[in-house]
Amino acid sequence: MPVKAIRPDYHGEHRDARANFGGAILVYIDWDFHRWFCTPKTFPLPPDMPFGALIEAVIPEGFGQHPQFSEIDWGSVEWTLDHEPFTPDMGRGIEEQGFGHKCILRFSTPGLTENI
Amino acid sequence: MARVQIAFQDNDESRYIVSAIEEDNPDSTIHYEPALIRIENEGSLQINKATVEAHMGREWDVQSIHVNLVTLTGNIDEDDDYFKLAWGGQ
Amino acid sequence: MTLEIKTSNIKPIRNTYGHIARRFGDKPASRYQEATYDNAALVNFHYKPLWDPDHDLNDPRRTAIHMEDWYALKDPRQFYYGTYVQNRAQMQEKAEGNFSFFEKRDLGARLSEDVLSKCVRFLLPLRHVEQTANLNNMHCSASTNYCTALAQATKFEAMDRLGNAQYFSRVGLALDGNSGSTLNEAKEFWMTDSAWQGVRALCEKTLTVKDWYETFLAQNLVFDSLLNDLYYRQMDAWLSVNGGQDLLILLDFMSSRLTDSQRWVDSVVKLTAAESDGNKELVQSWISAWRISAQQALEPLASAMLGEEALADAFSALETRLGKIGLGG
Amino acid sequence: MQAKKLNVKDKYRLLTRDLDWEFSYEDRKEAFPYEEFEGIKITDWDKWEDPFRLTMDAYWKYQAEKEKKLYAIYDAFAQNNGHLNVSDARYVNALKVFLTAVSPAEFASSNGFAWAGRHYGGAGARVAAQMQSIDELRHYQTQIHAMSHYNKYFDGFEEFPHMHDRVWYMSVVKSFFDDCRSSGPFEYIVAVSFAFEYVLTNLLFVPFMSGAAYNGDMATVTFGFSAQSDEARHMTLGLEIIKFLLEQHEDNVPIVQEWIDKWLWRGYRILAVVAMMMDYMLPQKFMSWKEAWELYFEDAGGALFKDLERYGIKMPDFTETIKNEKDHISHQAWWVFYSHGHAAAFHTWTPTAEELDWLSEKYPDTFDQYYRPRLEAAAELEAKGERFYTAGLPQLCQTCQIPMFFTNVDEGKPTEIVYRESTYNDERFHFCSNECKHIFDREPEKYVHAWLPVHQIFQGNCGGGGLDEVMEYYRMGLGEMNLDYKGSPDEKRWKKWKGVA
Repeated sequence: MPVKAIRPDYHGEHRDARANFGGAILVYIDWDFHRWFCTPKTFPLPPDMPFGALIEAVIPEGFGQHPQFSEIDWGSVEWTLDHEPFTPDMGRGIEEQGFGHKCILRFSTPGLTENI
Repeated sequence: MARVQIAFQDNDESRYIVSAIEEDNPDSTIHYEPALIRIENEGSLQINKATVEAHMGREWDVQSIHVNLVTLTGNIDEDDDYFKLAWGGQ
Repeated sequence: MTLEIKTSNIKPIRNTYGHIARRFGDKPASRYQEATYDNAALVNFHYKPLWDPDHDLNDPRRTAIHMEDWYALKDPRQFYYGTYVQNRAQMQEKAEGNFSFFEKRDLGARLSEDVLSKCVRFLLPLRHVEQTANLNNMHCSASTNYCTALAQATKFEAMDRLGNAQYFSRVGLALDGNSGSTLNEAKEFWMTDSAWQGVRALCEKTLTVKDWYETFLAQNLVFDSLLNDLYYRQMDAWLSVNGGQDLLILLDFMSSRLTDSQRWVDSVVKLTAAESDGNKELVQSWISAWRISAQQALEPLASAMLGEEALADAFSALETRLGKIGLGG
Repeated sequence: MQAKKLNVKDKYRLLTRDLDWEFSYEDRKEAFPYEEFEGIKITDWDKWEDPFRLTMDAYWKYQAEKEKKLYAIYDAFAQNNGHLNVSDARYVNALKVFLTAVSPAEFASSNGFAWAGRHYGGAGARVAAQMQSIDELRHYQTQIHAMSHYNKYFDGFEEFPHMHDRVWYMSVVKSFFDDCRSSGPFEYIVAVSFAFEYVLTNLLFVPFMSGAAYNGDMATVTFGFSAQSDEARHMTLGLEIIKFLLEQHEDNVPIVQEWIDKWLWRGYRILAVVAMMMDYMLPQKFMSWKEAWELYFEDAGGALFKDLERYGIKMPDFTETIKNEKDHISHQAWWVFYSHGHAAAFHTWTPTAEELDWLSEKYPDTFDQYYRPRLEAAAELEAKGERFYTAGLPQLCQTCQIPMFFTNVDEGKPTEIVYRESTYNDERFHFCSNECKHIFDREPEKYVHAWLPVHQIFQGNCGGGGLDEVMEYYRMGLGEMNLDYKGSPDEKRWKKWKGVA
């Protein structure tokens, strides 16, 4: 159902269009069930950033404060990208692997689902 | 039927209004809460100018109810000599 | 724990809000200042209005007038809500006394047919004019949401004018024994009497103006100056010498309210015009245009009510007023 | 002539609606141009029932009486250093939230009603809206004046208008009122008068004021209840406008139902802050959020919707979700602010042992299992001098703009975030709930324009990318108005005033 406005050409700007982020794309990341972090977090990332760099630099910055973070076994982490199971390739860029502007990356760490 | 409610600031003037409500709506329940007095009744609740005046011993304008009112639920019917709250088609 | 509090321990850490301190210095501020200055939203609005996609929600561009600092247009009365209602409450108490005195003594019965008919034909239809002024000022209030100083003062003016409309209506009820018959007659004059049609057309026209500052000038300066002179000076004088003095006490609220309201309007217009040549030209061109419309609109009413010279007199009062605010000639 | 007695209704009609007339010289639509675009059909404004009948003279009289009482108390409060009588300085943080979030909203609402009160075609509705406009100005200004004294002794009040336009959580409230005000005149009044004032305002004001009374804050109790006395009129207007629209034309019913659903949801989302205030911010507690919700919404709101059934209006479907969320949202909202305590203009803290027990008692089904362990872990870190402030920036809901903290309680998974999503013009948008998604999907043309604080920071529109720059943009600084209550200047001053070490 289209908006009802005084003029038929009513339209707001897409304020968060990809072009507005200086070349970066927004990626939302959540560590599943770990509500020590109250929400998924937002990261502006270069689309050609290798997935490996995301694990090395981005995720620790966002989630390293959790007391269990150091216990994560990255080999057994289960990933989903936009809620579909996802197997990352550490060396390739994230956009190449299907990361779009405002995509959602979730990771779960079986065994580390303690409730804090 | 559903409950209507009305609440007043807890002060001297309100006490007269509340006692008038009690007299005219004997089934109503009165709750004294911090700084306010809340009155509930099934279906409807009526405040009559004559009763309030009898309690106060002086003239009382129904519209001056707004000075001490805190909240209410229900449809309002207001006239010179009464203020009524009710649910359902009037 | 009942330890004695040393008053020297409880000195304030600041005297007022940051935006007030930046404007007036960090010293105790008046309630008008805290209630008024720099507190309206100015940036980062979320959605385009469905009813006006070309502007932000709060947007100074809804008028062609430019001001470096819109808060320069403050209210000399320094009315914020509390002082405004308390001031008007005192005035209404007096008015209430006047009405009950009039009704109790049945002063209406002492008025001549001439005075009565003049009142019904010329005075009571003003309730519709006042309702127009209410809407025009509400338009200004809604459009000046970016500057509380203007949004509140225009809102107070709007509510005053609704009050005026209600007092005029009560004059009718005081004369017709609460039957409403005089109000019906007066409305008939408003709708069909040729003396009123110019004014009615002008009222309808002002209600279609979009630029709020133009509305403000047309209503509160041009139109009101002329009507005020016609009614609260000339008609007042006519009633005084024609046995209508008793009626005047019912108009006391309206005429005494004028003094403070005009002071505010004059101050706003004066400061706007003094801001820049561009503003001054714009203000003058709007005034000229609305003077012409008002001349045509008011001529039949003024002549029928007070005679040939009446409108010219009113215009010279407008001249004097414009001269005082630096817009003469 | 014997004056007959004129009853209130007839007199009021003559003094308001009879002032209007049929235009002859201009097209009435030019003067009232916004009445039709929303699709609402008004067949006869004469059917408008005036919800209350205050004329201006009575308005001035009664309002002046209220103002006189109110300012007398403010003066006494200031002269007697009334802030020293509050239960604890932590309490003042609830007031900071109130002044910075609620007060600018009152001004926005005052403006919305001025606009609506100028534009309705019917004089009765116009006058009612105008009176509410000036009332809302009153609430705005009496709040500023009530807080004025607190501002002199506590941090966090002083930049409220600046913050209202910029700070992330202020954006939640601002977007609500921007949404109302950018809507047409009928949606506006359904949103504010009905959904907000009639259904939800009791949950905002009454708990707040009772909380203030319990915590020794006379200034707030007084302005709150004094404002509520106007609120009763506003609620009456809300109910009247709904009945009027529904009775005017059957085509209005589905439109009004959509609006009721939308605005109740948006209003409810904002109340998460009130929930947290009640359960966490009042040192002396009187009622839990859950209890208040049951009393003021489930009970009173239930009666209202029962009354509206005859028009074909039904209780929104999402009330089941709200019911499920009532055991969770206050705890989740507090955790959002606690963990973002560096970016909030008020102090946060972990509850005392006594307070934790109160929460366990009030929320027996959820607190001990989900929330107590987290708060206890946070307290342990605090004790080690490692107070937790979360790094990075949260994901926000495109519609309500609240950080996406709401969890899947409908399916019994209270630690799993709810994700909803839409794609529009090739761009993706994320939501915290079905309802926020639905609101967006109805009018994506409008909601794509939302000013989402987190995204604005990353676009470089908030002073720069670093935390320091953003804090400067917010005028929040570091260590005075924000961070933990413990160790704050507020706490130090309070202890000094109270003579405790």
